[in-house]
Formats: sequence, structure tokens, C-alpha cells
Amino acid sequence: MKNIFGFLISVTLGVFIILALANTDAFPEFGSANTDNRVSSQYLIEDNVNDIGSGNIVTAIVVGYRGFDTLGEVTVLFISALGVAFMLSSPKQERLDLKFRPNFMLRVGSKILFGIILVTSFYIILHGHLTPGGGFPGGAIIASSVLLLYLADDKFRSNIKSFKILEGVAGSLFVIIGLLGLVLATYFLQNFLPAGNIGELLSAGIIPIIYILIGLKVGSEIAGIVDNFLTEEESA
Amino acid sequence: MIQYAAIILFVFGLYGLFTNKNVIKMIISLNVMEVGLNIFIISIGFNSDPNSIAPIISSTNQLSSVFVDPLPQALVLTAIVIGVGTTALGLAIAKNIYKTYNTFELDEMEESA
Amino acid sequence: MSAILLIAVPLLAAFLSIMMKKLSSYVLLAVGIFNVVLLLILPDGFVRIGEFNQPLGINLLLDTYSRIALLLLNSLILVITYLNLKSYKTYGTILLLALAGLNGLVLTNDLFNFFVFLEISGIAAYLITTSNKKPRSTFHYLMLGAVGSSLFLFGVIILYAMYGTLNMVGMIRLIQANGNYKEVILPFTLMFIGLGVEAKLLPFNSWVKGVLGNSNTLSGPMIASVYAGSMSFVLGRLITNLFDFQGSLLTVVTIILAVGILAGDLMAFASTKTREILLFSSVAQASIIALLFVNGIIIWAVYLIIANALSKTVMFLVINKATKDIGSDESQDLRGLFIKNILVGVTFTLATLSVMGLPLLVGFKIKLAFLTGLADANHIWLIAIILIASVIEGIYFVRLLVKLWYKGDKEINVSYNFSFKTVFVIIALALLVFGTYSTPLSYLDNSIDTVMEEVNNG
Amino acid sequence: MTIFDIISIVVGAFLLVIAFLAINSKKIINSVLFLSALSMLAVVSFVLMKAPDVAITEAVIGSGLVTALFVFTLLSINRRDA
Repeated sequence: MKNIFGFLISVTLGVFIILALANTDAFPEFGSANTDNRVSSQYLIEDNVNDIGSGNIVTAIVVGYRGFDTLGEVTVLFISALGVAFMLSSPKQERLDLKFRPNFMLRVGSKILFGIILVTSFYIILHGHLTPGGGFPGGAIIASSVLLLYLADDKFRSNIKSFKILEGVAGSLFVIIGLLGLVLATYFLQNFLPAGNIGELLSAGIIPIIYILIGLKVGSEIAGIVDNFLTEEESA
Repeated sequence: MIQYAAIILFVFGLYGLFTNKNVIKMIISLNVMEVGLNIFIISIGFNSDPNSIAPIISSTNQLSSVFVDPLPQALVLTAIVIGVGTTALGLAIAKNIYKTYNTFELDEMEESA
Repeated sequence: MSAILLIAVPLLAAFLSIMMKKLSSYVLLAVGIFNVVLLLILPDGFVRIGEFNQPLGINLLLDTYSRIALLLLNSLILVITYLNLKSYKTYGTILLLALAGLNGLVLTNDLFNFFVFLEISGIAAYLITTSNKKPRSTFHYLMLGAVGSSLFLFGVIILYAMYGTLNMVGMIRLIQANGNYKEVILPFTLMFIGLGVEAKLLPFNSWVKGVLGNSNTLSGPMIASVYAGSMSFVLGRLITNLFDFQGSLLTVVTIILAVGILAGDLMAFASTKTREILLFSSVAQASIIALLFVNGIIIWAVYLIIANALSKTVMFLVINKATKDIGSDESQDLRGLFIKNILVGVTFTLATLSVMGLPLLVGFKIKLAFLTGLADANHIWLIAIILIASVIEGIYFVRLLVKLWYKGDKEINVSYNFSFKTVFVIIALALLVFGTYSTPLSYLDNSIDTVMEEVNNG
Repeated sequence: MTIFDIISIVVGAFLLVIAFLAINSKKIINSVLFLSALSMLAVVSFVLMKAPDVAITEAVIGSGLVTALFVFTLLSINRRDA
């Protein structure tokens, strides 16, 4: 009974916010957001798009114009993975013996599926600046392929040391590319490679390189988190 | 309609966070709130006239066509992964809480100083 | 040599330090020194990131206001890390990220980037509080912090939908041009609540009691002085430039803050645990600082933040070290703490007196100045509330000092090593010197925050 | 009432119903499943609002990894009760 009452309170508060937004004429109606009086009108201008060279404008914004947000974003995931490892890990880790035993189909099927999922994730990362997708979903798909291996066989332990090093190297390479921008060109994270023409794989300067690094970093971090959740310290 | 649902989802997640006493339920309401917020961010960039398309330039759609606002999509990409970071941290702390207090209910945990 | 190095170098050090775990604390010291030196030679002005100017890309703004904030932050983190070098060796990477997050928070001029750095420094703070070994209070802090930053993001997105830009200077220009304050009340309240959680303002700071209540020599000073100081600086910049409260919102915010001052001091008065007394007094101070920013007294609020951060560092270090050695922080168990270490007692007393605002210490000069500032803006009842609060504050601090100085029944042996003592003496001397010879305080004035200048000549 | 409006009303209603169930269901495992259903509905609404990038990311992270983390936490808890 109390929950229904709570639901009504939140609905009334939500309706109050909706009405407050509705009668502020500066706030556009749902669906009538024209980009002319917004900053994104400049993202869609002909010469800006050619100057960045990335087909997918959202990727151009995420890594090109607002690359500093993405650096902050990668740091958030880095510190979460660090926190999870800090709290859950201990020197001697061994797999959680869950009541779930992978049957034969799962064990064989996952070996095949693992390759396919990995290839799709590389496809999504590499074409981040041409088609939807990019570093974040690509990295998450790599992590889900590692997760599949964990589910397929309950003694599997991925090599955590190599994930840590991959994560550290990819992160510091990202910052080093930024610093290169500062040293070679005049600003941090500036695009010092030629932008090329839109639609080609080798276009948009440092954006694909950064997205590959982000994909590897996100993949290794979430795989590390998955490993921390599926193991516990030696119960001996 | 989706924008109104998103705002109510956000407020409902907020409400769920304050009334639930179970640690995992609180993390779930936090996620509900963040899903609502993400849908709201995308909804302010949406352009409902039929020939507006996703902001990707390829051989088919050139620059002349009407585009949906690309900036909120860039923001939501970041907000989703921040949500995952906070949830993973919350769950790790929940496992620690379970190890020390052996229960998920906040009021059942004896107030150990 | 641009201001971006203040953020990029700690990040690079953090990413590299996970590969060599043992060196991370020493890397942190090197990066801290590098930041402080860099801060002394950096020019003022905007710093672009990725060759795009204001509305398209993200800019950092380094002016006297943020330079003072960064100097306070970096030097305090340097000192706290040096003092905790041996006992908290594994926290090097987390502290590096906290340093990068807080530097970014103070420097950035873009609202969404502000949200991202709010998350980074928030998560770093949750991990620092895990050193308290109390997962329940860390969880409470995590939940409230996540809710706070989501509310802040909700407010920022509504502002973006209305004005179409995420850049603070451009946003202020559009809000002034638009002129209709009724529209921005909802986003500003959401953003103020979101930041209120981190800045420990009263109705949203239920996490403070758990986190600081059982803090240690690392998490106590870090949360109570470094995070509180940076949050107050950042909240101040937003209040004076973006929010500049008017009409009904102004009265509501003033009432919340006034209640926060009184309630904070009353709760400190009522509690017997020394750490609780300190944390409630910093809650009251945070509300006073926010109140000063709301009334436009910027420079004295800045000095109050600095004086508070320094004296709270001393007080929390003294009490937390004593609690670690004795085991409980009840004021009864700490009786006669200062009998064997007179020097530490003297510096603790000076810091407490400065927070109370007694003459001969810098706290008095600041309190006198901001009370006259409030009087000019004839907020008489605000002055009354602050005076009542300082009377209550005087009572519970003196009661605490009496307990700590005079011998109790038990014999207490708490030792402070040499580096602790040097830090205490330096801070106490600074409080004394600036208290008596206070002309350098008048060199700066409200013009140190140049965001409004950028808006006008934009 | 174009097709789009009908679909968006249906999706909006579903969102609210599943959020209500996710928060108020008795057993935790049910609310985790409802949360994953909520992420899938969010993916549908992102696709409706022409945001393909975000839809892919939310699909992989929202219903994929976040649900997996919740389930692992609950599994490690049940094992200890038994």
C-alpha cells in the first residue's frame, strides 16, 4: 500500500517539474529542438565537418571538440575499476564456486562465439568515426566476450596482470597524445594529423587512434571488474 | 510523451532511493534514476519532423539534410559510462557490507559504533 | 606550459602508477611539488583545449580566484600526503586522481566538464573514506554523492535546452540577455541542491556524520579541509557568477543557510565526541561561507575558506592521531591530551581560537570584515544569527579545550612525530602573523573573480 | 496521431510500469530483471529518438554488463547463505 502512495507522490512531483518546464517558453517542446539557436549548429557547418573529417558527428564531438570530457570519462572508469579492485581483491584469489555448472553446449558454443564477438567489437571500435559505435560500446563488447569465457568454464581466470598493464598503457598513451598535441601544435588534444576526407577509414586525424585506445582501456577495465566480482579470496 | 516519462522516471528513482532500506534496491533505484536522466537528455535534442536523421554523414545523407542535435548524444555517452562506474563501486561496497554485517537491510545492521 | 598540465600530469602519473604500485606515494609528492611550482609561474587567462574556442570546445579559466584555490588545494594535499606517507601507502593512485579531479573542478569553465570532474573527485573521495573501514558510511556517502551529481546534471541539461550552450561565460551572457529570472529558478535550485550535497550544506549532508565521525589521519583532513575548501571555492564561483540569486530563490537559499549555521553549531554543542564537534563546526562554517558568497562578499569568504581549511587540517590531524593511539574519541577519554605535548596543544588552541574568531588571530580580522560587509548590505538579522552561532561555538570549543588541557583520571601517552609538529607550527604561525599584521589581506578585493569581466567584454 | 506518437506513448507507459515494478518488487532478483528490461526499453526509446550511438552503448552496458554485475553480487550472496 505504501508503495502505491509513494508512486503517487513521485508522479505529482514529476508532473510539477513537467508543468514548470512546460510554461517556460525558453524550454523547447519535445521534438521541436532546432539546432539553429544552439552551439551544435556550428558542429554541423560544412567547413567545420570537413576540418574535423569524422563522418560520425557525435564521435567528432566526443573525441574532437569535447575530448577533455572523454579523458575525464576514462578517468572515472579507471578509478571505479581501481576502487573495485581495491575493495574486493586480495593477494590470493580463486574462482567463486557457484552452484551453476556450465553444460556441454555452453562450453563448446562459447569458444566459437568468443571469436565472433571479439571481431565485432574490433569492427565497432575501428569504425567509430564512420558508423555509430566507437570506443565505449566496443570496449564493453570486449568485456562481454571475456564475461562469456568466465561463464563458459568455471575454473577460467583471465590474466589480470596483463589487463592492468594494457589499461595503464592505453590510458597513458591517451594523455601522451594529448600532450603531443600541446607540444607539436599549440593546444592540448589538438588534432595534429591530417583530417583526410570524410568516409574513409584513415580520416579524422587522431580521433580513430584515441577511440582504439579508449576501446582497449574500457575493455580491460570492465573485464577487471568482472574478474573481481567473480572471485573471492582463498577460503582455505 | 517519452520526455514526460523520463522526468517521472527520474523523480521515481529519487523516491525509490529514499524509501528503500535494502542496499541492492537502493543501487537499482539509482540506476533507474540515471536511465530516466539519460532518456531526458536525449529527448531535448530530438527533432520530430520526419526527415530529420541521426547526425552521421555518409554516402546516403549529405550535410544538407536536417539533423537531430548531436551534442546531447555525446553527453549521454559519458553519462552512461559514469553510471556504470558508480554502480560497480556501489556493488563492491555492497559486497563489503554483506561481508561485515551479513545482511543487506540497512536497518537490520546493528549500529556497530 | 599551460594550465592544462595541472590536470594532465597527475592523470598521466595515476595511469602509470598502477603498474608500479610501490612508488605511487612518492610520485604523488613529486607531482604535488611540480603543481605548486607550476602554479607560481602560470599566466592568467583562458586555456583552450583542442584548438576550438569557447562555445565549441572546452576552456579552462585561470585567474587570481582559481589560482588561490589551486595553491591551497595542492599545498594541502602535498602536506597531508607527506604526513601519511608511511601509514597509507596504497592510497597514492587514489590521491593522484583526487588531485587531478579537484584541479579540474576549480579550473574548468564548462558546465558538463564540471559534472565529470565532480564525479571524478567524488569517487576519489568515496575511496578515501574506505580507509575508515566503515562500509556503511561510505555507501551512504556514495549514494548521496551520486544523487547530488545527477541532480546537478539535470539542472545543467535544462539550462542547455533553454540557452543552447554549455559554456559558463556564454550561458551567463545569454541569461542576462534573456532577463527572465523566473525561468531559471528550477535549474538553479537543482544545481544548488546537487552541489549542496558535496559542500556539506545542512539539509543534504547526512553523510558527514558517518564519514567524518570515524575518520582517520588521511580521510579526516582530506575530506574536512581539502574537499570542503575546494567545494566552497567552486560553489562560490557558481553562486556569484551563474546563479546570482534574486527574489524568492534568494530568500529560500538564505533561510536554508541561516538554519544550517544555527543547526550545525547546536549539534556540535550537543555532541560529546571530539570528531563530531569538529565536523559540525565545519558544517556551520560551510554555511557561513555560502552565505557570504550569496551576499557578494567574495574576498572575505575566500580568506575564511583558507583560514578554515588550515585550522581544520591542524585540528583533525591532532584529534585523529590521538584517537588512533587511544582508540576512542570521546572527549572524556582525551582528557589531559596536551599535558605531555605542550607544543601540539598550543598550536591546536591557536587554530581553535582562530576558527572562533578571537582577536590577535586572522579569524578575528575575517569575521570583523565580513560582519561589516553584511552590515553595509543591512542584513541585520543575518548578523544576529552569526553572532549567536559564534557564541555557541565559543562555548563548546572552550569546553573542549578545558577538557584537553586539564588532567583527567587516565594517563594518556600520544606522540606526534617531528613532521606533524612542524606542520602545526607553520600553520599556527601563519594564523598569528596574518592576525596581527593584516595589511596584506587588503591587497586583493572582489575583482579576483574575473568571470564577470570575461562576460562583459566578450 | 502518427505512428511515432502511438509507439512513444506505448514505450513511455511501459517505462513507467517496469520502473514501478523494478523498485517495488519483493524479491531482489525480480527487480534486477526488471532493471535489465528497463535498459532494453531505454534502448528502444533511444532508437526512436534517432540516437544510434547511444542505443548501442546502452544496449551493451545497460542490459549486458550492469545486469551481469547485479546477478554476480546476488549469486555470491546466496552461496554464502546455503
